[in-house]
Amino acid sequence: MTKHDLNYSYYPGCSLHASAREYDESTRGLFHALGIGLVEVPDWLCCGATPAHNVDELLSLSLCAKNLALAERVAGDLAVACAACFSRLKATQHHLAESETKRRQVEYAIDGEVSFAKPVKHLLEILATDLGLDRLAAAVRKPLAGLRVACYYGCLLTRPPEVPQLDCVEAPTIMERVIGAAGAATVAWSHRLECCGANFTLSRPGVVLKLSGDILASAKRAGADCLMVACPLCHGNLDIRQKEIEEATGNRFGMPVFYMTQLLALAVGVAPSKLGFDSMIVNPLPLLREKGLV
Amino acid sequence: MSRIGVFVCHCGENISRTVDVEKVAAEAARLPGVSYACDYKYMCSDPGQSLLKKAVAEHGLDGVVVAACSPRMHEKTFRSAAKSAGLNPFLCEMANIREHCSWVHEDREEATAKASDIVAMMVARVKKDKRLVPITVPVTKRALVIGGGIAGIQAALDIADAGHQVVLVEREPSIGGHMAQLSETFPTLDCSQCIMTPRMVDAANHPNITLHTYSEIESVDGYIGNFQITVRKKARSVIEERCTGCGICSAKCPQKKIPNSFDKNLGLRPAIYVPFPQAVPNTPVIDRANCTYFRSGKCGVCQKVCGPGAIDYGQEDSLIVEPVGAIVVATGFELYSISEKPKGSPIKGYGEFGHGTIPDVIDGLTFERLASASGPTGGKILRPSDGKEPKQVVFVQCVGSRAREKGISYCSKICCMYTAKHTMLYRHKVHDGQAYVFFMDARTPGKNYDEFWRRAVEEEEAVYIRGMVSRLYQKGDKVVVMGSDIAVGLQVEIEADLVVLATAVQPRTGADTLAQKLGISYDRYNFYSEAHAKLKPVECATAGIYLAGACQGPKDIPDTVSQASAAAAKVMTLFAKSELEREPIVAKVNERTCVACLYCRKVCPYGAVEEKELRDRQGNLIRVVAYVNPGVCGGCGTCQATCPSKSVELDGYTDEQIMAMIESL
Amino acid sequence: MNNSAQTQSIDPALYATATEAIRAEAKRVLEAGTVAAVVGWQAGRRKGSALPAIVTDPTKADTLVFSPACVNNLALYLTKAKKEIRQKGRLAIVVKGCDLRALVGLMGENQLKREELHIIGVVCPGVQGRGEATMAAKCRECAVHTPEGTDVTVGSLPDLPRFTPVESEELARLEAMTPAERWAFWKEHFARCIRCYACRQLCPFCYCEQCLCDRNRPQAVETTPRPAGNMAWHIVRAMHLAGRCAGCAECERACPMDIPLNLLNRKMAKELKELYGHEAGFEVQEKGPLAQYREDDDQSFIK
Amino acid sequence: MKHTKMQLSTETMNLGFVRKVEALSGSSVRRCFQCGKCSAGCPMRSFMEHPPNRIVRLLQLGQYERVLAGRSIWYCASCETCTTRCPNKVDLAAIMDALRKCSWDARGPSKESLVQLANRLFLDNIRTYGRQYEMRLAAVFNLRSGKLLKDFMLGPTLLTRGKLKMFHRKNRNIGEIEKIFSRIEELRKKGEAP
Amino acid sequence: MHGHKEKHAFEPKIVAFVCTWCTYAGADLAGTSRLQYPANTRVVKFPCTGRIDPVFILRAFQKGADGVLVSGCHPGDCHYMAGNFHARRRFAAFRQLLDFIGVDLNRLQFSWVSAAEGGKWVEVVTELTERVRAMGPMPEFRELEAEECWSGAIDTPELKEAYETIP
Repeated sequence: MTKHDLNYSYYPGCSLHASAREYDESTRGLFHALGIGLVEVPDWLCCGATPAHNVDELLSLSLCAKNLALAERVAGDLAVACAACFSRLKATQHHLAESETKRRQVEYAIDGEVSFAKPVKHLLEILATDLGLDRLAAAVRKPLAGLRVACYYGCLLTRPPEVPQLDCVEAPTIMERVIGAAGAATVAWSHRLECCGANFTLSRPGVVLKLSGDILASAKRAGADCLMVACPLCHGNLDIRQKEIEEATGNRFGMPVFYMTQLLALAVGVAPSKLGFDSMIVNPLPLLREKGLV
Repeated sequence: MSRIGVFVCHCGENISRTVDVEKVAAEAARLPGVSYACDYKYMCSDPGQSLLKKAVAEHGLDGVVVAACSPRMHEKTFRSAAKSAGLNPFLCEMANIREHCSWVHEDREEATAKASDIVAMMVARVKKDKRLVPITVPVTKRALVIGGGIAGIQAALDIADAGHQVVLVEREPSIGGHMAQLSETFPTLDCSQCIMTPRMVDAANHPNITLHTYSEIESVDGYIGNFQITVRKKARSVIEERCTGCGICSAKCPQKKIPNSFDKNLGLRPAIYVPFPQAVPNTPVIDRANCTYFRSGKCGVCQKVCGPGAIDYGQEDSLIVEPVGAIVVATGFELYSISEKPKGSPIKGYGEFGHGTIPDVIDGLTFERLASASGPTGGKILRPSDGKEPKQVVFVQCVGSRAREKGISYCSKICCMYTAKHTMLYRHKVHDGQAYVFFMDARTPGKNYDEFWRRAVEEEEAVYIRGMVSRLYQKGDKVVVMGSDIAVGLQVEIEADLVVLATAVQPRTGADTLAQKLGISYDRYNFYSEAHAKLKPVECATAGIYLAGACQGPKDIPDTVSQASAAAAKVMTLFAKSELEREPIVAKVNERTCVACLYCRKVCPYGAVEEKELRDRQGNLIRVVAYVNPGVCGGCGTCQATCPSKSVELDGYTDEQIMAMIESL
Repeated sequence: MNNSAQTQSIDPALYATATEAIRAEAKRVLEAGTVAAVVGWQAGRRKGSALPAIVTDPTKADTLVFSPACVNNLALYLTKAKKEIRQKGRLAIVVKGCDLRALVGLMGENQLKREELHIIGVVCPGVQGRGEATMAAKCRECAVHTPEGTDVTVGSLPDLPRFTPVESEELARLEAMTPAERWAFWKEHFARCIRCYACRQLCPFCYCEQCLCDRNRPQAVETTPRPAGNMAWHIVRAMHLAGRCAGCAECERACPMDIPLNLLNRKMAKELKELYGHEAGFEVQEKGPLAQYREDDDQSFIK
Repeated sequence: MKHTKMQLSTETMNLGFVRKVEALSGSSVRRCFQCGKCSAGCPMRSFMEHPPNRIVRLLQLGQYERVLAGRSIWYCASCETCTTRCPNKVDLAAIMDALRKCSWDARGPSKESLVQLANRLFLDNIRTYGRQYEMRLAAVFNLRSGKLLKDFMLGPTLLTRGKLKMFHRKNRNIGEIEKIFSRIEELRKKGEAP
Repeated sequence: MHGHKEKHAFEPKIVAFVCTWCTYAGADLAGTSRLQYPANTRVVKFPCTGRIDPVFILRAFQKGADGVLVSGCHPGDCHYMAGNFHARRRFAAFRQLLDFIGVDLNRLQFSWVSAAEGGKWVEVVTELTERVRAMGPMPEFRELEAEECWSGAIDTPELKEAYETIP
């Protein structure tokens, strides 16, 4: 592992082992290609996501604190792929640093100390800051020229202001900068930060159809070829439910939804077959062929 | 033959877009008497003004017309340019071809024709213009301040500190005004009396201040720099010079059950009294209407107990004449009362709040007296009906104010803040009490004001409810408040122990009468009118009279003090010169033709016209004519329009000038 | 109703009694030295005529008369325009009710002081109009037969029949016309005006040193007797008299061109009474209706 | 209850509840001056009967029954838009969390059962497996909610794309998970945690 | 507002006598607000409506005005306190006189326009202009100007012809 100058411990989160396996695969492929070391935290646990903090903050904090403790066993800053996991882990660090009472309760629950030592980083941050856009651009073999990408942040990547501190909370550009380094064109559009309704995907899918439908329509209006996301929950709604949305709203989108690692990996020369394009519901291959990318 | 110069301005494109300025200049050049005409991009710019000056010199112009914007905009500019070119400034006129032409018309042909007409009119006028020189008037460096509240005291102290004599006239027996009645002040919660009483004492002790308390303005004569004020000193029945303020008279007075209006009638006082312990001067007054001696001729206890022999039952009102050069009006405000509205108040009344019949419905000033440590309850919040401590207090904002249909459209400005303060004071004094405030908006635009209000809500836990109160009624020993919370969209009902109404701030009763004496204008609510809302906020239209404080409009203490100091500064500016210069737009009498019918005097709003006797060298009276005092004349010209023989003429607007304009049409 | 009002129908003895009383009073005040002169009427050379007279000698008091021919408003002789008379000293003046209204008006205008005058009022049943026998139009509607507030009043009032108010009728007729018809009416009348200024000369209120209409810088009113200037002159004059004219109608009497000038004055007086409740010449008023105002004056005509 | 008038007094305003919410959320409730920005940006506003600002307003007046009775709190997506944009630093998302917890603990007077069910299953899943298994979660949810055919067509598609795993391996830290759950319950029993 | 502008056969001449403090300023405000109104009005500025002599109105009609507007401060707003009150009485009387002489009062408008009422200025001027336009030129005073006493009316064809040739 010491052969790389950048090494990270890796918290993929539940989805990346299931519905978002292409995110996991492409992340590994990309990092390998860029020469960044990535070691998965052994036996990590679910972060609790929204349902946990929705009704039981202490449980939510405890689960994340436990994961942070587990991550201590692997060297390197903690790389997180899922926006929801990232948000929870960062929020836990934030809240526990602020509240002595909560920290004591959590320490009792996990029967150990809360670790603040390990910086929690989203993949975007690693690519944009730790690696740097120059190095990323230099690694590009197949520029994504001609591809008009709508970068979708969703709600959890930047909010609330003091927690993730990934980028400007209301007008972030990190995704645009990163994919721009790979030669893609990005479109300006209105719904970059709107919520997709992930929390209701199981219980109230009607909500999802409305919220995600608005997002897709906005991207379409802005002239995007595809959406790019950094969160498996968003992906789940925008890609998996896209047909449903089309049926419910009567609009035709046909908008491939890529994980940002898929597009970057493609640009740095990872073989398309390793990027899980086949597991996407909206088939991206016609678009990629049209743009001469596969 | 005149030599007139015409300068047509493009005003960038503001004029030239719709008016063919070259054509206007060309047509002007053809007018008789015009010896120079040109057009220029920006006449008001430095090069534009230089152009004018150069033309005056080169062409020997004896009159100038600048066809540009409104004279209200740049007349001063061009007149001073003309002056520096050696031309009498009153020989420079402006033709308004922007506001009155290019901006209001779109058809180029029509607009150009109109612009040419306007220029022709002004050329005709300027030919009849006379050389005028500014008028000088001597200034008496002594000021009158009417009203001894914080505004009057501040203005008086500022002027006196600058080394000028000040006459301070107060209607009540003591100076101090409303500020002396307040408990604490927002947004600092410092004690009002602690900051007020030292100022009162300063004013009384200042060597340059003459204090007339229990006095009113009887009449005002004269004009800026030269007023003659007659002050009526009401009979105090106490000789001020002898009184030592020992207070034994009040202590021994057998008549002790008179409601004290200073305490909003919550407390009682004797018939010979000082309104409050820190009164300045500390000289009592006999309230003759309630004094046993004056009512029945028997008693006389105060006279018997008074060591220095200061009691004088036979004292009469006296009239004092004070010559002053400037007047500061600071008569302040009073609160609208739902039981008895002030005379002249336009408010229609609040039957839904019980018209003042519910004893535990009070106004803000009454609450101040309840909260004041020196008040009738010693600072305890006790309700009027049964003296119990109220546990649920409801404050209602905008009673009378901001209710056009009720009679007043303006915002009383201070209520939001004092109500927030009241909720805090209440919380500090009744820890288990709950304050509720019904409001429409919280208007807190002052330094640290919004923070103060938020503190009342967030830290002192006042419950603010957005929505107005529909009705108040008595139910047992409670007052039921029927309101609504418009954020929730539900009706709200509170059974209150005490209700405090933030009633409208109104000018003092009699403000209109005083204004008529002073010759200053006032609005339909009787607030005094400033000369210009933005640029002359403390001046009256009547020269030499300035406004300070709430008599001009609702104001809080910082604003009042600022305005008072501003008014004082205006007075000092006036006093900085021993003579006063003013625009010579005044009426003059042609003594040759005047037959002294004095119609001019009858219509003059300034009282500027006097009779003048014309005598021969031996001093024999030849005849009487009218004379216009140029220092007093306001320049309206009503005299001239009224004069049958046109023997009085308003300089700057003579018949010749006007007729020339009409004839040029 | 008596449409052909005749002055002869009034008992001549009434005039004789009044004449005697005037003479006696004039003599008394002149002899006592209370006044320097008495302004009154004397008989004209032609029978049945009369003209103004100024008597300074008590022995000449007997020349004074009162008859239906005493039409002149003597108030005229007390205005500043007639300085030489005023210079004689304290004056007595004989006035009919209508003349007295002019005197009162002049007092309000600072031209006369009541204490400087000895007013001999004469009760007047009416004086001649055009043609010796006809009663003047103003007298047919007279409401001031008996002057009030004089120092002494002489004569007595007979029972008078109700006369036809020809002037009011004419006013009503004009008011009922359309503006165009009225314009035609006045245009025709004013066109005749020769600008002799007899109207101005006889008016007690035209006492200005210089008439506005004689000024030429600026010339507000054209002076040549052309229709435009004539119209302007009569409008300006009517406006200047509004609220002041007491209705002696001397202007109309003096007009050689028979222009019904008093109609204008009557009209203005009527309007000012309606608008502001003002009637000229009944009491000494410091301010006439156009020199004062009320804040709630009618402004229905203002947008 | 919904449209009846509010009788306000120190008795009817449950300020204790307000303080509890403030403690749980770490955010002031009184700070809110009802500017409405939270409701303006809330993506879920159209699904709620009380918009977010009114939730706070009712809280300020101590009207907790009215707050908990509605389904609004369960329709909050936790997107944090309100918290992010609040000009007054009212952490409304946290207040919503706190309110849901209060409702959850009280076995809620809330009308919204489906969201609660999903949450409950989600947490059960964690407790049992340590991680989330979407297939299982969906299947059980459909079974429990009685919507057997919900997303019926989606399942096979996802399966063929390898997005749903039929089988999963047990987490080696499963013991730790159970310990966390039980120690939290223990804390609460002792009253040392909310 | 913009674009097509109707051309009229008759454009009346309107003279406006206004006070400087209120109506003149109100007209300025109409300008700064870029409100549009007919270009027929010529403004003569006075310090106060109290200064406006009825003679000026007369003169304006004589000089060919088809309509006259007199406008000043609202009652109570006079810069000189009472000038407009005096003017109000003066013009109340004067308009009765003009009416009696036979002038159609529709040609003479009085108004109060404050410095804040740019819109009202436009309204008043537009209304008067349109009304007078509909009435046509004002012949009365203009005819008088041309008439001579001794001719009464120009009724012989020769005179008429000779008159027509006068430029």
